Amino acid sequence: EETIKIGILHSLSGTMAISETTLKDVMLMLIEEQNKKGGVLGKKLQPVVVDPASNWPLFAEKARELLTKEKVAATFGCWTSVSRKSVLPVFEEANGILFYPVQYEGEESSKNVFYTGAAPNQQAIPAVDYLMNEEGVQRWVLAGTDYVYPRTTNKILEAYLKSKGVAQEDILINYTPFGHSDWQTIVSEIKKFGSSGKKTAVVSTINGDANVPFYKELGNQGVKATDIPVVAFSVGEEELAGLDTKPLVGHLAAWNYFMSVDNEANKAFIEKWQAFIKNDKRVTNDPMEAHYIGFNMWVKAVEKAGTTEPDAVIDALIGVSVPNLTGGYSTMMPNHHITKPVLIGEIKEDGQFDTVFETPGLLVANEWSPYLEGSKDLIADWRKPLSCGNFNVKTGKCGGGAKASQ
Amino acid sequence: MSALTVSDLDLYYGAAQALKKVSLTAALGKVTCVLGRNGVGKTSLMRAVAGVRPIKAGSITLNGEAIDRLAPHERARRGVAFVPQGREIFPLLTVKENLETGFAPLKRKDRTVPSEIFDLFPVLKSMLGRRGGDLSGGQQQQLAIGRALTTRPKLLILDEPTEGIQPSIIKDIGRAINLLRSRGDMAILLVEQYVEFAHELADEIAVMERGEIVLHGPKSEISEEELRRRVAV
Amino acid sequence: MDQKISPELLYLNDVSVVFDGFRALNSLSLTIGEKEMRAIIGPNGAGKTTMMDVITGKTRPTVGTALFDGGVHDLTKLDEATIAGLGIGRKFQTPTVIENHDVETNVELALKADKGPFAKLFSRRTPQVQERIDEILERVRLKNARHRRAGDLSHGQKQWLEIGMLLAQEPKLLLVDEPAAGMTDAETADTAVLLREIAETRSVVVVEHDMIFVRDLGVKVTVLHEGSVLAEGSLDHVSSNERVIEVYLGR
Amino acid sequence: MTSTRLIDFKGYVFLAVLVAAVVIVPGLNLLLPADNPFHIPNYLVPLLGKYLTYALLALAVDLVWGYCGILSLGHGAFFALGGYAIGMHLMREIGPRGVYANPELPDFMVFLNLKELPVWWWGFDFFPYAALMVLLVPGALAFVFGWFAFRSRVTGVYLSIITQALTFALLLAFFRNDMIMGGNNGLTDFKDIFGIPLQTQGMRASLFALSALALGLGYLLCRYIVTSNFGKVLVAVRDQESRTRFLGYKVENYKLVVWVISAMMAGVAGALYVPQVGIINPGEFSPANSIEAVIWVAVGGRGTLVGAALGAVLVNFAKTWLTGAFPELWLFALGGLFVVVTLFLPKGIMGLIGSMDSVKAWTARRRAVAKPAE
Amino acid sequence: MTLLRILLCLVALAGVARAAEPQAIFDRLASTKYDDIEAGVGDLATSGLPAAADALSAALDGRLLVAPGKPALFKTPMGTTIDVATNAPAAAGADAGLKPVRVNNRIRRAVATAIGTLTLMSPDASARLRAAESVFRGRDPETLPALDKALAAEKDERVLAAMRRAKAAITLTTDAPEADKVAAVALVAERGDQDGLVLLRGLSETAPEAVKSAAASAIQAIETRQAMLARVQDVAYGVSLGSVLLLAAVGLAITFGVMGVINMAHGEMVMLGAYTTYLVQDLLRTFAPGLMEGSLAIAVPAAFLVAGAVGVAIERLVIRHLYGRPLETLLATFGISLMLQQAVRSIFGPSNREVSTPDWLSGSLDLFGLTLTWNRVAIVLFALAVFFALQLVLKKTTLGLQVRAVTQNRRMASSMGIRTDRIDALTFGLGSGVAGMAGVALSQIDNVSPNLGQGYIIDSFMVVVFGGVGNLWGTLVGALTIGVANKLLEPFAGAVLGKIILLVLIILFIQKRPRGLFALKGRFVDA
Ligand SMILES: Nc1ncnc2c1ncn2[C@@H]1O[C@H](COP(=O)(O)OP(=O)(O)OP(=O)(O)O)[C@@H](O)[C@H]1O
Ligand SMILES: Nc1ncnc2c1ncn2[C@@H]1O[C@H](COP(=O)(O)OP(=O)(O)OP(=O)(O)O)[C@@H](O)[C@H]1O
Ligand SMILES: NC(N)=O
Ligand SMILES: [Mg+2]
Ligand SMILES: [Mg+2]
Repeated sequence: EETIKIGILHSLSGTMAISETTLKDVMLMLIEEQNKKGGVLGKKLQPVVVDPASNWPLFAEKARELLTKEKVAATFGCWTSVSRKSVLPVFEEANGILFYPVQYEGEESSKNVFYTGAAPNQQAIPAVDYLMNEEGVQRWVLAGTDYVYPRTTNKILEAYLKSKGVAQEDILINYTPFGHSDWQTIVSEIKKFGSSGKKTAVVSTINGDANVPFYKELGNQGVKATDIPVVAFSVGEEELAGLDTKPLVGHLAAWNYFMSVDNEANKAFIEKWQAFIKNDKRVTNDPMEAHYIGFNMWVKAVEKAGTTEPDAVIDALIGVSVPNLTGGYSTMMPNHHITKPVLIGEIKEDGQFDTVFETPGLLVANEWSPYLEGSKDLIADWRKPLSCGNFNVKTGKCGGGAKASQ
Repeated sequence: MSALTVSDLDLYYGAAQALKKVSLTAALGKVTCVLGRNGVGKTSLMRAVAGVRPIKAGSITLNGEAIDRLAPHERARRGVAFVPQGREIFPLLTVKENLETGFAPLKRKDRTVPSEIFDLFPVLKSMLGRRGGDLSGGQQQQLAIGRALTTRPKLLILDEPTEGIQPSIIKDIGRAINLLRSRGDMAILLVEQYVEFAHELADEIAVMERGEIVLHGPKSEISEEELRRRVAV
Repeated sequence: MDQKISPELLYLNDVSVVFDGFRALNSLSLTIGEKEMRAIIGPNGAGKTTMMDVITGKTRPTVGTALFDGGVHDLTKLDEATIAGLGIGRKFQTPTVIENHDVETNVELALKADKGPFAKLFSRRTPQVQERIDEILERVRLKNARHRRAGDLSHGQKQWLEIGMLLAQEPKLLLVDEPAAGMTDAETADTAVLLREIAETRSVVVVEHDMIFVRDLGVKVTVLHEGSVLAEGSLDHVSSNERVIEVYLGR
Repeated sequence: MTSTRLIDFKGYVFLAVLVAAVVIVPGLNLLLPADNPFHIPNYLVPLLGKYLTYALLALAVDLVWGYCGILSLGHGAFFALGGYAIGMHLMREIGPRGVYANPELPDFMVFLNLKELPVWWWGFDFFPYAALMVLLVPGALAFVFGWFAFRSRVTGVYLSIITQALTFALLLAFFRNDMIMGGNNGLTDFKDIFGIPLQTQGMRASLFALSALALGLGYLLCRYIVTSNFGKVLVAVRDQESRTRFLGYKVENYKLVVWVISAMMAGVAGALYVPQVGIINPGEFSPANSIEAVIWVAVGGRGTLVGAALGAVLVNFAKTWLTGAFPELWLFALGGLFVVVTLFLPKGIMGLIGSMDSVKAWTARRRAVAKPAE
Repeated sequence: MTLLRILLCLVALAGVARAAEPQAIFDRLASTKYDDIEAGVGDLATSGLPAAADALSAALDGRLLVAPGKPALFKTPMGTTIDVATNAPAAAGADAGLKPVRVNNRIRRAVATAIGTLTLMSPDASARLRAAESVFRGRDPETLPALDKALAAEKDERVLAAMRRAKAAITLTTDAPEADKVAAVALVAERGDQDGLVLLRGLSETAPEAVKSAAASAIQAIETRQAMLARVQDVAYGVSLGSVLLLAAVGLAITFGVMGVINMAHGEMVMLGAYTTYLVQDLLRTFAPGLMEGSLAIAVPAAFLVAGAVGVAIERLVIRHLYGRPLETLLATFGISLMLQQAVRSIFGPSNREVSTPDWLSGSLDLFGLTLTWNRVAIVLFALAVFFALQLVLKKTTLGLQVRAVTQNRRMASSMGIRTDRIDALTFGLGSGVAGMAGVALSQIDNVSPNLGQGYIIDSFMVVVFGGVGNLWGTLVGALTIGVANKLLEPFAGAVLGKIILLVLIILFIQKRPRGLFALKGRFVDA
């Protein structure tokens, strides 16, 4: 019996396994479910799981294996930006399809990648707006892990805050290494910075393992959300599940999905997930939703194209609209990013988020940030005849050889 | 009555045979002295008896009990004490601690360092707090003997105990061995190169050549002359 | 310091070594002339080995001078390899050989030659070298053991190997710490012969506790005690010294 | 004891296998049609090439560890530096084809708002300069580090740990965007070298062949070193460092020479690795990577050269295969392999090849352990 | 849904005309706009309704239920439903269609201030103190009458002082006479802490000169004090970090430092300890929730036993075959480490497990303005206790002597009658067990995940080696030195650069002392 292979490229071991294993499971669930519905184009889907082990070159190797040896029709994978950067040339060379489910720094648009996570404007900027408007925040700590995603996001935020009239001395930027575990100094610095008399908030792009000790330290040093709220972009339900959330009530996160969102689609999704994973305590989170959306988009596009042939599917994906789990529809835009609502939630005692703000409509991703010098003139549009991921509207040229259609 | 009986011992280092059908006895209250040129297998024999080197064939019994299957610490518990060639002091333990390692096979109430050790080797007393590894060669040798005596052995194995020791203390060691022998509760197995010393102390003499015992008997039957001839180059 | 300020080969003056308050050497002064052989005796712990440590650069004296080759070289400022390069060879009290090399290679490594890394990188064993090795192995009676791993030798064999290595170095000054330990009486006598031969062309310092051996050497004897010289002279002379009998020889 | 001939039997077999690989792998890949059962699929060529560069790194580690007793837990640093040197060249080769289409600056610099190329990037557009840097940068770092460490007589675990500290410090430093070395993402999205796209099969085959050649030459160099008199001194240093000094050898100089050579070999390995995997990032500096390299050597057999190379290939092949075939269980398998090798193959895989008695040796040892302590 | 929104907006708009009618207040509270809700909270506080205080605190926990046009109800913690307007139990089913009042941080702050005002007269002195504190933070002039009343009635000195400062804080926001304000500045400055600073720094530009200059000098004084405290605080942080390092490393100081096993699985022993803590808490939660506060006291011995048992098993199965081949222990333990990680991942899943902090370890201790969190203090004490206990075992017991003898010369030790295999197993078990105990402590400040151990292994080796292998004191001093140095560097260089500098310093230091801080000296060292 002929099957269609789907690659799942998420770390099951190493430092990223904490986050990525869940995504592998959610993909298995989605595929199983689709197969129950009869598969796609009358063929069953067959997941091909590999473990790139949180090792970036290994991601490239495994991607190549999936594409050329397993000949998968589409791949769902990666979490960190560096892993995506590592596999990008492979997907472009082999003309594969990658669905990338995590919020990232933008500044990229590839013909072969579909970005179902948030671009900075779909997460960071609305969060800052909320704090400014709702909480009257005037002073900002931008704390992040020292790598590209936080650095970029903070750069965009810095430019944005300044455009809103925030003075340089009211912005404190702080970077820490991956896996940083001793937060005493930084938390006390934050407290000090917050004692200027102006309302202060922390915008956290701290990633991965470092979050748990960071929040534990916040709780212990008594930094309350009512005094100095922390809004995070990489802390979701999954991360909170490993934390005692009592002292953290009121701190915030900005995402495009919360498990607590109240609607039928989400309820069904959660039920299915907990049944699939055989644990009624397991939570759902934003990147899971991103894969849910991405997978459904792919299914729809394949059905529209009538084939899994990459070029046809890539073309067919643009404009595909599927329900998201927050009660609306997300659409794949010509820049290969999707439209998303932005939700701001406060941490509750049970480890869930209480949505305190939601953008009225869906936002389209700015893959090229208007706040950055080099990229403000670029746009991505993969529809013919432009077919370009980095079209410069000033010069009227499509930059970057491999990025342009070949 | 022999405390130690070794019979038909074979011992190998890899493919090389170091002991060939070696048999030997050592009796309580007697000094059994093993002589032989360099590399003939004296040390190998002592190691086999102490248990630090596995044997290929043969048997070793101590007071009638087979000990050749036992680990060295179990032999120590049965009264075997070993003063190895090269001293093997615990370098980072102090002199006192080195001596106290000999407590392991003893009952709690017996766990004291016999004062005769300090009578014999007064230098040890003055250096109790110094680390064993810092001692001079001769001091280490004295410590090694003292350490063995701490275990109150029934069989004392001395592999070239006079090596590197100053003449006056060699004499003391000779006197000590005489004293231990005269108590009659200990068998002493002594490897010596120093013929004069050996002949003076020994009750029984065994001479080795290329892994074999070629001469074995009471001292009275072996003259110092013959001995010298046997171990000459 | 080009000028030889002293005719002596080795010149130790007022050398003290203190370990955590313990004086292992105490204002020791000693000189060894060219082609002189000297026997050094003394109680265990007198400082004989420590003295060799000072001469070979293993231990830095707390105070004192140690000069070599008529005062040209200040041994207290040089490292072990340089001192060895100057021509001071040493046999250790407990035999130390390169366990994982075979007997031949041990001798080869000791041979007098340019010992810089680049010289060694571009050299291999030549027939002349092989000849020299054979010669030495012959002398120390290890020819049959030439391909054995040095670590597998018996204690006495290692002693001989070390002596062989010392010969190979062709040093100006040989420091020999207890060469007879663990040797049979006959071998001990043979060692004495060997050392006397060597002393015809070089200087030798021998430490031993075997009085018969020391007598065989027939040279001037220095008695160390508690880190300094207690007596000096012929063996008969020193062995009649009451203090020497008391602290060392015994009655 | 190592045999003293420059190339012994194992060496001939090893070199023959390499030569065969150079002919067969590109040949079967390029000449046979894809549906031929003997066709070597495209993805395999860079993969095998990668193994060979790891093998070269393993040789470098074995040279210092196996023969001189320097357990380096930081050789990944030299590997990564070699990789960065070539990566910088490849970045410059991209020219105006970057996403921001800046003819002068690589994308990440545009993004960091740089206006001109930092000084330390100068010259990397010129291949011979980059190639020189592949040797010089790791070599110079090794020289400076070794100069101080060996002169101060830092040995054993102390040396191991400071090599680890070195690579860890470099890891953190390269993470920083302020280094202008691409930060956490590193250097990637390479296009071509000498104007030939990296992605063509011909290029891949050439890189593979070049890796095999480098490995062969690296092997011969190591053999030359260890069979020379220099090599004998190294072993003496490894086993009895202090004794060796008393024989008149300036141990620190020996260590320094072999250390620098080894670092340069690692640099070359890194330089060949980068174009084949397509990315170099600070992760290569992570201490775990360096430890892994040591593990390959141990698995293959320390102090055997061929074994080190074999270990690198086998462990990485196992990793490739297991992460695909048993994504959830492969750590058990790999971890188990390491334990089994140490217990049953004390001299690594080469020990097994060297003497088939190792099972006997094992039982003998077990008995020795069970009974008298040895 | 949109219809509902429009409706709600209309209701909210209607409520703008400020009415103290209870229903109008409830309608405001039922709004979706935080502005309205905040106003509603203020109104409720001043409404004089007897249930106001209870209703407000219920709002914080989502127990205050409202709907436009309906009477507001709140649930007591016992579960009975009370009508806010009447403060009497509500009819059954009255809560149908009601929803909890929406709260965010802003509302929480408003509620806290409001409750503060309402509890200023509470009979409980500590409640009044808290109330004064929240009035201080809220600085709402509308609370002034209530505050004045409370001040008049207050007897307790501490509460009185707090209330005076609260009043001063409010005074500074009003247009009170200059002299009053200057006096107020002095009162606020009394606090000497960051809250005081917040207030003084926040004084508006338009404040009279005299007030401004008084504030400026008060700020100056507080800042000087704070700067000094900051250095002390850095050292305290350093000691705390150092103790974490010490705990992580001390087990390794045994398995590696004393036994010479290059134990790459050490981190996994720490991890096992952390997971044991999780399991203990999980079991207690289901079977004996009453003991939760004591969970750590149970976890410490449990972790010791679990990790120790695993250590003994590893030693018996693997390590014992490797004595005399120290380098190969690296390979074997690396393999074991991979397997243990994967085993834990398979059993407990890859994500973090929640380990809760008992109340007695939460929060912080304020020592002359120095903030020391309780769990950090506890870790410092725990680390020292573990250290000295170990020191005692190794130095004062036969076991300790035998361990050292065995590791220095295994064969000779056996000849002396020491049961080397037992000692080996016990020692490795001891080192592993201690690592397990470290895991209990680390579970309080770090992730409990399969990767936990990996985060500490490099630092642990660094500490042991830096301190000098084989010397426990070295490990202690090494850990504290690295910790303090790290924390002194961090404020200047940042966490990343600080760490780089520290690593370079360690490399340089080893050049000076090639055998670590507490080097073994003596002739045997390289004999
Ligand atoms: N560990 C070993 N491995 C291999 N061969 C060994 C080992 N130890 C000793 N031998 C060899 O076994 C033989 C006997 O050695 P042994 O040490 O028993 O001699 P010995 O009589 O004690 O000599 P000596 O008087 O020199 O101490 C020698 O040929 C020696 O080289
Ligand atoms: N590093 C050290 N620390 C403390 N004491 C030491 C150290 N090195 C040597 N000693 C002491 O210095 C003294 C001299 O030792 P040395 O080895 O020089 O004696 P020796 O004359 O060679 O004795 P032997 O005849 O026994 O070999 C001894 O008492 C020894 O314990
Ligand atoms: N893209 C991220 N979160 O690394
Ligand atoms: Mg012997
Ligand atoms: Mg001596």
